Amino acid sequence: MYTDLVLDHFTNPRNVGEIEEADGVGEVGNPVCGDVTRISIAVGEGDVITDVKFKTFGCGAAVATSSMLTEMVVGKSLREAADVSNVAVAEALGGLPPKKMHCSNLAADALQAAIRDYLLRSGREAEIDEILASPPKAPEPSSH
Amino acid sequence: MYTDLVLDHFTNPRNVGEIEEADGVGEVGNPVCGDVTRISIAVGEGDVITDVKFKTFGCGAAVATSSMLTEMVVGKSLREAADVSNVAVAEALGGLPPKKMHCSNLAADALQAAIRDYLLRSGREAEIDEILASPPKAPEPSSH
Amino acid sequence: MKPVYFDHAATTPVDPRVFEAMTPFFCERFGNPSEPHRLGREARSAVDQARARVAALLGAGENEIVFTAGGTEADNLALFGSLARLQPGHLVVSAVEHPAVMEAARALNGRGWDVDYVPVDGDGVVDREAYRAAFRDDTRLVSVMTANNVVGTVQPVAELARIAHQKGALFHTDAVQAVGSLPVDVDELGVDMLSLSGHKLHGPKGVGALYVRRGTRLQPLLHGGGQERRLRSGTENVPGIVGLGVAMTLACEAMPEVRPRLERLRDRLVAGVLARVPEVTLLGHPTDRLPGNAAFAVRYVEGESLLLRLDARGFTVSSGSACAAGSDEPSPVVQALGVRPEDAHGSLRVSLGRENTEEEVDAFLDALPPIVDELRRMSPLYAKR
Amino acid sequence: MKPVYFDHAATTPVDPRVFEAMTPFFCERFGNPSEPHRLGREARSAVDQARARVAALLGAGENEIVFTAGGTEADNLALFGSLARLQPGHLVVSAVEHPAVMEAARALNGRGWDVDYVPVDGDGVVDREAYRAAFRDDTRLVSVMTANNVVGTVQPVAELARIAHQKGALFHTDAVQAVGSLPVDVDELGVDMLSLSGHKLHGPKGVGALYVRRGTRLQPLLHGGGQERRLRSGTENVPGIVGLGVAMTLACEAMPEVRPRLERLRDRLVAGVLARVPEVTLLGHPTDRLPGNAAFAVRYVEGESLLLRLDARGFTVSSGSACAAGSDEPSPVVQALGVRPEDAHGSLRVSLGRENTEEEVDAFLDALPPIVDELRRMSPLYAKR
Ligand SMILES: Cc1ncc(COP(=O)(O)O)c(C=O)c1O
Ligand SMILES: Cc1ncc(COP(=O)(O)O)c(C=O)c1O
Repeated sequence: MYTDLVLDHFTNPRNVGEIEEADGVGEVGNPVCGDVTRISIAVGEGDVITDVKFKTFGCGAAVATSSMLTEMVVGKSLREAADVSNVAVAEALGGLPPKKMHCSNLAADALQAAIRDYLLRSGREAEIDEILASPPKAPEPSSH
Repeated sequence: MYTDLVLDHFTNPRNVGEIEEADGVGEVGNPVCGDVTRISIAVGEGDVITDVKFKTFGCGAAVATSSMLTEMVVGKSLREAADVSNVAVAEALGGLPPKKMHCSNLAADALQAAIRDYLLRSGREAEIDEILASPPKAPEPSSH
Repeated sequence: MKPVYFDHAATTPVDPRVFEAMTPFFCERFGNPSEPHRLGREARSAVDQARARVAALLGAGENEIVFTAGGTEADNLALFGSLARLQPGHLVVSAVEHPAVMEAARALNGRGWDVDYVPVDGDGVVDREAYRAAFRDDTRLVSVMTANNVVGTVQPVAELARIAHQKGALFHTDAVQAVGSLPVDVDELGVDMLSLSGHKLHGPKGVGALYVRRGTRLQPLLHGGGQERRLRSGTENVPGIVGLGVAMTLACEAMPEVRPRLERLRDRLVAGVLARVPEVTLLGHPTDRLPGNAAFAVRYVEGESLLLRLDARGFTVSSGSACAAGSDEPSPVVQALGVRPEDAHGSLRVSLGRENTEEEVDAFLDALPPIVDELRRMSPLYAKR
Repeated sequence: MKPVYFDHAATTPVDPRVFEAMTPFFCERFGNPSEPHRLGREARSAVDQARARVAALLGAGENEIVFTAGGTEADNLALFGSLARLQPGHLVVSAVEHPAVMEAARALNGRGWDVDYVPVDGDGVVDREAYRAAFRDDTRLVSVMTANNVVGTVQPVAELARIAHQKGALFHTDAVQAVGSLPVDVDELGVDMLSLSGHKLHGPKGVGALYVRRGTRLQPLLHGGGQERRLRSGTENVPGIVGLGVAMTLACEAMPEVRPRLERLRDRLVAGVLARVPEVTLLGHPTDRLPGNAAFAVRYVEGESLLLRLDARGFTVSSGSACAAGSDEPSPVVQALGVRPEDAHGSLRVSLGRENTEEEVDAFLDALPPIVDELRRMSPLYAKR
C-alpha cells in the first residue's frame, strides 16, 4: 500500500494551516467525493513562493501529497512551482497505490488555483496562460 | 468410509475359494462393471448349507459383503439362507458408504443363484419360487 | 502499550487452540479425503467431524452443510446456485448487503434477473413495508444478512424469512458477522440457506460454509471431482475445515460469557466517544446490534486518515468495510442509513473481540479526541462549518 | 517399517519449512490485506511477495497471477471466466482431462457450448491429427493438461497451444500435476491461462492459482469485495497463499536434484513391477511422463482391493484419481488409452515424492507380488482366463 515516505508525510504533515493575509488561495475537490485541499501562498520578490500552507480533508494519500507538494515548491518561482505536476509529487513520495492516484491530483491542482488567484488579485490575468501553461491538466474551477 | 468390521472382513476374508464338487454354484456381476462374485455351496441333510465358499473380483465392499454373507448362512437351511438380504449383510457389517451400497448387492444375489442352481440340478424346479420367494429383489441371471 | 486490535469485523486472529487442532493436518495427517486408504479415511473423518460440529451448532443436519473457501463463496453459491436452473425472474436483497451478495446480485442482474434493493431505516433495519411491497409473482429468492458488517445492525431475519416463504420465495441470509457472536439456529430463523466464514470467528481465512436446507436444489459453482455431495468440487481444505469446526465450537461455548462482556465494553466505548468527541453520531441500531460493533460518523474528518492516525498510535480500527476496490467511495451501507456522503466519508468502525479489555477501551477513549481534533484543524471543511 | 507414502499425485504432505513460513499468519500477522492499517499492510505485502514468487517461477508478470482456493477453482475460472462474455460456440478439451476441466466443460455444454473431446493414443498423448481436425471457426478455447494425474503422460503443450493460436482460440492448460515437478514457463508453453494447486507440491490444501496472460479478458466466478484485481473476491487466504509461494519456491529450487532422482526411482519401480508380476502393463508414456508417476493395469484384480491390501501392509497408493464420486467406475483416463474396462478396473497408481527412498521402492517390490497373487486367487476371473 503506502510507502514509508507517504506514511511519514501523512503522520507528520509539513506546512499545515492557512497563511493569514495570503497572497493567493486555491481550493479544489468536493466533500461529497471525500477530498478537499486548500492551499495558500505568500509570494515575494521575483515571483518566488516564500511560504505555502495547506489544509486537507481526505485520505492518507491526499494529506501526504499536499504535504510533499508544499515542501517541493517553497522557494520556487511561480513558473517553476506551476511546473510541479501531480505525477511528480507522487513520484517524490516513492509512488502511490493505483487506486489512490486520483487523490494525488488535488495538491498540485490546488496550488495552481492559488497561483491563478494571486495573478488575478494582482491584475496579471494576461500572464495566467503563460505561467500555468506547462502542466497538461487544466486546474479545476476553484473557490475561496 | 469403511467400518472396522468391513476392513476386517476385507483384510481377512472368511471362506474364500471354491468347493470342489459343489452342490450349487452361482455367479453374478460383470467384469466390465468391476465386480463379479461366485459362490459355491454344499447342501446336507434337511436342506442345510454345510459349506459355502466365495470368489470375488471387486472393491473392498464387494469382498467384505461376500465374506460376511458366507459366515451368516453356513448352517442355515436353504429357505433361511435365501432370506438373508443384501441389506441385512450390509447391516451386519455396520453399514457401508452410500456409494458402495450397489457392491453389496452381489453377495446375496450370488448365493440365491447358487441355491437356484442346486434346486435345478436336483430336479426341484417346482420349489424354486417358494424357497427364493422372500427376498424382494429377483436374482440376476446367473451362469457358471 | 502493545497494539490494540479493534478490527474484529474485518478479520480475527486464529485462536491458538484452533491452530493447535489444525496443525497435525498439514504435515502428518495430510491425506486426501477422497482416497480410501488409511490416511485418506483419517482426513475424511476429520472433515466429517467438523461438519457434524458446524451442523449441530446451527441446529442443522450434517448433510445440510457445504464447506466452501469462505463467506464470499458461500454467498455466491447461494445466489447463483439456487437460481441457476431457473428462468430469470426477480430477486430481492437489502440495500446494506455485503459486496459478496451485492455484486452477485448485480451479476445476476446482468444475466436478466430483476433485482430490488430494499431500503433500510436510519438504524439500518430493513423497512418492512418496502420489503413486503417488493415481492412479485416471480420473486424466487430473498437475501438479507443476519447482521451488518459495517454498522452492526441485526435484522429481523425470522420475520423476513416467514414473509418470503408466504410469497413463495427462498430465503438466504449472510450470517458471516453473526455466527459465533450471536446465537444462530437455522430453524428458529427459518432460512433456506445461510453463509458463514471461518476468519470472522477466530478460525482460519479461506474456509466457510453454506447451510442448505434439505430439499433446496442447488447447482454447483465449482465443477470437478464431486466433493461436498457434488455441490463444491475441489480437494477439501482439511486443516481449514477442522479449524472452522473447532473455532465455531469455541465461539459458541464462550458466547454466554463473551457476549454480555462485549456488550458492556461496546456500550462503554460508545458512551465515551459520544461524550468526548463533538459532532459524532452512532451508526446502526442503538441496541439491536452485534455485541462488539461500535460504528460512528465523525464529521469533518476523512475515515482513512482517522484510521491511519489511530493505527500510528497503536489502535487498529477500520473506516468501514474492508474490500479491495473502490474503498475511497463513502460506504454505501452508511449512505443507505441516510447519512450525507460528506459525513459518510468520516465513518469509523471499532469492532471488539473476546480478547479486548476495559483498559484498552479506556486508552482508546483517551487517544481519540486529540486525533480527531488534529485532523479537524487540518480540514478546510471544519473552519467553514 | 513406517508407512510408505506413494500417493503424491493425490496430495502431498506440507513441507515443514512451508508450514513454518505459514505459521505466523494464523495467530499473529493475521490482518486482512484489504485494510490500510499496519496489520493489513503486512498481510498485503506477504500476499504480494507470494505473488511475485509464483509469477517469477512461471516466467509470468505479477499481475498475471490470480490466487484461488485450489486447482479446481483455477480450472473452473479459466473455462467459465474466459467464455462468460461470449455467445456459445465451440470448446476443445482432451479426453484425459481432470474432472475439474471435464465437468466444467460438461456444464458449459449444458449452457449451449459444443464440446469436442480429443482422443489420445495408447500412451495417453493427444492425437495431433484429431486435434487439428477438431477446430471450427467458432472454437474459442482449448484446454489440454500439461501432465496427466492418472497415468502421468506429459502433453506437447507448446505445440498444441501454437496450433490453437493459429486457429484463433485461447489456450488453457491444467498444470496442477506438472508445476513443482517439471519446469513450467508460460512463455515457453505459450499458453494464455495455466492452473496450479498448492497441495500437489508440498504446499497447503485449499489454495491454488490461475495464470492469466495480460490482455486475456476474464469474468470472475466469485463476486464481492473485488480482491485479486476483481477476478476473485473473498478475503485472501493469507497463510495459504504464503505457503503456496514458499512451496513453489522450494519445489523449483530442488527440481534439478529431485527430478532425476525420482525418475531413477520410478524406473526402478516400473522395471521391478513388470518383472515380478505377470499380466501387468505400464500405463502412460514410457518416457514422457511425470518423474514420480508409475501407473499400471493389473489384470484380474480390482483396484480398490489392491490399494486396501497394500495400505494394510503399509504402502499408501491409489487406484487412479481421487475424486469423491463415481470412484467405482473404471478410470475414464485409463479407458481413453484403449485399455478394456475390465482391465481398467485394476489400475494402480504409485506416485513418488521427494521424500521417498530406494529402500521404500524395494520394499514395495517385495510386498506387491504376493498381494496380487492372493487377490487373483480370490478372483473368479483369474481361474477362467
Ligand atoms: C457480512 C459479510 N459477508 C461476507 C463476507 C465475506 O467473507 P469472506 O471474507 O470469508 O469471503 C464478509 C467479510 O468479509 C462479511 O462481513
Ligand atoms: C490434474 C489436476 N487438475 C486439477 C486438480 C484439482 O486441484 P484441487 O484438488 O486443488 O482442487 C487435480 C487434483 O486434485 C489434478 O490432479
